[in-house]
Amino acid sequence: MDSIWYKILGAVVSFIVAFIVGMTYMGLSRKITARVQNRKGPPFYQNFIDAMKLYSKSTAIHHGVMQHFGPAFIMVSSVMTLMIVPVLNDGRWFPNLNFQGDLIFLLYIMVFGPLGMALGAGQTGNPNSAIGVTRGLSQMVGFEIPWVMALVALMVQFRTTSIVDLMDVQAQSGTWLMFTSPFAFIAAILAMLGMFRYSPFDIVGAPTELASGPMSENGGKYLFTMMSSGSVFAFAKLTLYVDLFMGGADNLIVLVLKTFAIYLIPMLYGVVSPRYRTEQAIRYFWGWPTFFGLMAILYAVFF
Amino acid sequence: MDIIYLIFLIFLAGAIISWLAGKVNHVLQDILFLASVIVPSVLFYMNVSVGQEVHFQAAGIDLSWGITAFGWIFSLIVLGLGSLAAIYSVGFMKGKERRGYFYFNYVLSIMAMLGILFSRDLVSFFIFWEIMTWSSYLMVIYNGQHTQSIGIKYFIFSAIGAYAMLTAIVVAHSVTGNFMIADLITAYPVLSFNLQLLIPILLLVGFGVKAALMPLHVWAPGAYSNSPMAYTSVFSGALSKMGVYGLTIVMLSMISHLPEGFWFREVLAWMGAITAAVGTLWAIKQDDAKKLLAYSSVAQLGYIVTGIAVGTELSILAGLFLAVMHAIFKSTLFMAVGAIERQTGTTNFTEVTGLIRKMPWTFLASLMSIIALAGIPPLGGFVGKWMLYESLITSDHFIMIVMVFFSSTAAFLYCYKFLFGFFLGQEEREWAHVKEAPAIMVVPMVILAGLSFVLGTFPGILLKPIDAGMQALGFASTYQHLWDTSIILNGWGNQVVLQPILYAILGIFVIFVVFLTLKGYKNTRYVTTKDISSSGEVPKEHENLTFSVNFFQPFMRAVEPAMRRQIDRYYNGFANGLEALFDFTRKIYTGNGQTYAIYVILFLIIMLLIKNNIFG
Amino acid sequence: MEEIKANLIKHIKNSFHTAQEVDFKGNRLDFIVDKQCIPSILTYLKDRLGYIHLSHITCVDWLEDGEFELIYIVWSPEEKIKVFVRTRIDRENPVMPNIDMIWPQAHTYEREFRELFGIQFEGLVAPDEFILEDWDGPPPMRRDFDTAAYTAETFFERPGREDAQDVRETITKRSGEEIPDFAKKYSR
Amino acid sequence: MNDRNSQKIVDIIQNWSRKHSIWVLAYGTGCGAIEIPPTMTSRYDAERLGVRGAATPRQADVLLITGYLTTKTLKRVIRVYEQMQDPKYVIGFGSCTINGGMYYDSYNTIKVLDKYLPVDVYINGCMPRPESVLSGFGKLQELIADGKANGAQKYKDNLEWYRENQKKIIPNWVMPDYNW
Repeated sequence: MDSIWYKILGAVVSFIVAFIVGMTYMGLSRKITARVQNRKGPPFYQNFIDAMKLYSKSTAIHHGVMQHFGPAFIMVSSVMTLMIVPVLNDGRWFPNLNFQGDLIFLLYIMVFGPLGMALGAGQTGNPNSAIGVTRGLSQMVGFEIPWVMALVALMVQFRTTSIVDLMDVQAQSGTWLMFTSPFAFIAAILAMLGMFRYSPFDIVGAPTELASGPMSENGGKYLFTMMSSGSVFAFAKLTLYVDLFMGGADNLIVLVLKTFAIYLIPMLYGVVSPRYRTEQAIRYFWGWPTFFGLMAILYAVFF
Repeated sequence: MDIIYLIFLIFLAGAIISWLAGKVNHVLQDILFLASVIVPSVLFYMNVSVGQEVHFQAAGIDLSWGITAFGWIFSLIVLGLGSLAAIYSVGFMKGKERRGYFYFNYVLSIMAMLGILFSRDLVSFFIFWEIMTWSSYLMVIYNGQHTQSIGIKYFIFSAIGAYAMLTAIVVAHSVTGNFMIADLITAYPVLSFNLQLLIPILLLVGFGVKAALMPLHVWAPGAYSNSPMAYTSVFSGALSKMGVYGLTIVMLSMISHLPEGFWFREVLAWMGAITAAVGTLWAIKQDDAKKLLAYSSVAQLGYIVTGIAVGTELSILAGLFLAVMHAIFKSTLFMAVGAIERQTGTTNFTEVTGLIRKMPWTFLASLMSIIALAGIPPLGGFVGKWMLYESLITSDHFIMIVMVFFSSTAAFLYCYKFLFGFFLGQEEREWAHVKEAPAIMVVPMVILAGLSFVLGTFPGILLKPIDAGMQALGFASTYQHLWDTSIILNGWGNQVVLQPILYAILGIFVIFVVFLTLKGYKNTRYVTTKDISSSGEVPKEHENLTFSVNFFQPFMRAVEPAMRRQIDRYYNGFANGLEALFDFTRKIYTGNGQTYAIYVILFLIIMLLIKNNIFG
Repeated sequence: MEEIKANLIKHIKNSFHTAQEVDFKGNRLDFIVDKQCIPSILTYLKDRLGYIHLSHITCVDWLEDGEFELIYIVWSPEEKIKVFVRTRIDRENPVMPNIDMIWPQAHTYEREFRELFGIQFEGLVAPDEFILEDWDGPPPMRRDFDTAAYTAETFFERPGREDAQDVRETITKRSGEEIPDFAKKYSR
Repeated sequence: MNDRNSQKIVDIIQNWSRKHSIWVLAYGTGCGAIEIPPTMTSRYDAERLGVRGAATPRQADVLLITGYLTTKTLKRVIRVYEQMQDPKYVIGFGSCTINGGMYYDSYNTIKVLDKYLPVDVYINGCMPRPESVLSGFGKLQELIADGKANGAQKYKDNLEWYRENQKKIIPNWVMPDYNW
């Protein structure tokens, strides 16, 4: 079972599952947004059609090697995140690289994507892309603070930096971490709002203002890769949240239900929100979310 | 004659000869210069073993030279980086003025730094320290008149540090009766508490200046950015590490004897963390690459100081690993800036854009170094950052880790600014003629970048000598407890296994690059950066579409309150105050002999009165 | 109102003897002047009489007289009077004094007249092209510019439009209906 | 299964996906642009048909020309069209694009769009209401599904003829190369 082929099989299966689930979630989010706006909305599988169409579209131009590599960088980030995050409890899924990395490694591999995207967008030479990138990176500095605080609180409380250990803690105690360390959960959820880049934090790729920002020169295969990477990344992040705060999942159906419950939070918050400017977004993240993060650390240290 | 004398003799002779040889032949001068750096390095690694010492007497003082296992780590930085930067310098200085001056100071700095590592007594330590300061000062003012004020700033801070160190040496001599470092360390635990505090503080001021620690850092941006870039890579890469070297010895052999939980470590660690945050914020604001990298160096040295000040095994391992990594990637970046400056004549982000197709190798080296600097796996910076965070968590520095993490995330902003500003963005016609730098400059950069790649997966190569050095300073071996060839662990037993991660990253990357390339391979073609979707408008050739002014304006708006205070201003205020004081003093010292006579008489009367009062 | 107007006419007449006033009902008052007077009378109106707002500049092509008429409309917020300063210039050699030093916004109008009517303004510093891009025909707003012919020559025409120049006639022709008498006067 | 049959199946799948995913680059040249918001929002909701706005020509499938085109705008429209990636379609929107509409005798408004760009679908009306816009999209979907929406191919094949017409309007031709 330890052979290289088994590992590759695990990676491929995980990727396909993440792709399908992530794409469906994005389609569902479009549907739900439409229902909130009193529209009929596209079918939930609309994103698959879009992806298929983008794949079949020709891409006759590129602006240079970094634009070409940019989507691959993003893919590295999202697939690596997926590899590190344990999908199911108790090793019921392929282990992938679960035991080879930890939370801090995860924090860093997760920012690999934005940097790759930034490099790809930079080479296109479109000023809109560069503006979008600066906004995206600035916003990232904003939400990383509460996110790191939440993770530090967890790591301190249970004296481990491994995700698998944190899941074991929950399995043994029988309580989810969102109840044993509620402040960390709140801080992490608030940081997640920024991580998913829905409204009000969607100024990075504002379609009319910035012509979709970093993506503005990418179509066809590049956009297809970015889109699939986005859905894989969304699934990986949601799984991480479920693993950390909701006790993981025993089978895929439970996982899907739990992740969707988490996914509804940024989505529904986004539907009813207008858009923040970048500095407003940063100040938002350094306000209450950081306070909750601080509370989480204090809670973890003193209780 | 001992080989150690020979090394220093070659250095000295090489410095002078390569200066004078410029009058004969430039090629000869280059060769002599390279020889005078590389030959002693080779001799050092071939013939000098750890623990080898020579003793001699000068002016009645016992002096002793020899390399310890701990100093050996830093000799890697000094000589390895020194040799590569020397090769680079030959290309960089080609066709420039005052090459002899440059070469002389360069060789002298390398010699002084090696001398510091060799010094086993405080006197030669101080002498080499001063040679290092002087030669680097001469480099700072290399560019002529307008750099005088920057040079003076550097010099004043260095002088403050040197006087502090000299005082410490005198105090130490009064305690131990000789100048040996080993004697001081053995005598330290039995000293009175005040002296226990005084000696490290004085030494730390001296080392803190070179390590650009927070209140003492103001000289660094100016000095780093005004020396010739070929030297700055050594200045920031190796010379600042001498401060770290001293700092580590002081921390480990003196401060560790202070009572447990004493504030000293915490204060120093916090100073490091604040240095990191402030340096990062200022780096984001810069529009000049040299300034940006200079502030970034300040910030990175902040991490190193934090790691060393926290003082657990893992944190010191992290600090020293980061020190070497910083030497590698920061010097590569300074070299890249030097190459760009040489090819384009400017280092301002708002002027230069779109060099990626003109200088691909420089870009590659910069990209690798930037990824290492940002601490993204699988490059070397990640290992250091990871160990630093883990050490902070396992030693209960929770707020500090958030602070450090903030500065490390914010570092992405200036990292991207560096890459975008120079290499990406619109390709302007103004820079169409730019060519890649000559091979003699590119090769050292690429070697260093490749080194940071190798160390990212096999940090054991570097952690082994670091571990040996730490054992020399009294730590237990950390092998297999905190690290293995390509595994890093924290104190709680959690680990990152680097090798499969590297393969996974490379595999995923290659798969998707192949996918992107093969899909529609035949029909894809390259278009210029003028061919962008700009609302249907056709940008004219001379139109500049680059976005580089006020690059991170929204972020700067968000952090504006923190940036309003500039420590420089306090120093300026202090200097103005001093000037007023000196003005006043000048009024007292009129230059008239009679007034002096009155002063002397008054002084004597007062002294007599006091004496009578006290003893009467 | 009438008092103000009379006062205004008196002031203008004193300074500009050749100016003729044409009074209108309401708050409008016209002056007809020579083209050389234009900068001075506008400056006078602006600086002395408080007509600080340049509402509009317009141009009329009097093809039959061989002249262009330029009309400068200024407005005083205190007196609530619109003053139309009118002048006529030769159509063959249309040259006007430039007034963009009095009101900077006149610059835009002048560029527009230069492009669309071919009127040259002395000392107007501006790029040649304003609204029309790559235009090489005669100034298109002149009445002797034959739009229909130019259009027919330059652009394609979709078949089926030739007989649809007058919609009513076409409809009658096609369906046999009569145009009612009352509607005939609107017909072309 | 031989190659031709498999190609046919791929084509059917591709055409189906293209049909149900139409990303529109609305080139709001004239008054017709005001009809786009109601078409996209709650009342008529074009998104249920897979029609969705795209921000840049690189991502768009359909170029929607909403109204009259002056000679100056035509230049930009041609450039935008040429920056779009295959497969791409053009919808002419309103009578101005068909025969000039009320601007039939204007000196700087083109009258027949399909002489300059290959139009796949015209939507009649001045202005067409959102219903007719939707029916235009429906027509385009039918054409795509049948594989008949081949305007881009037509443009590629008759490029010289189109260029000649375009250059007649735009004498100062400074466009970069054709890229798709």
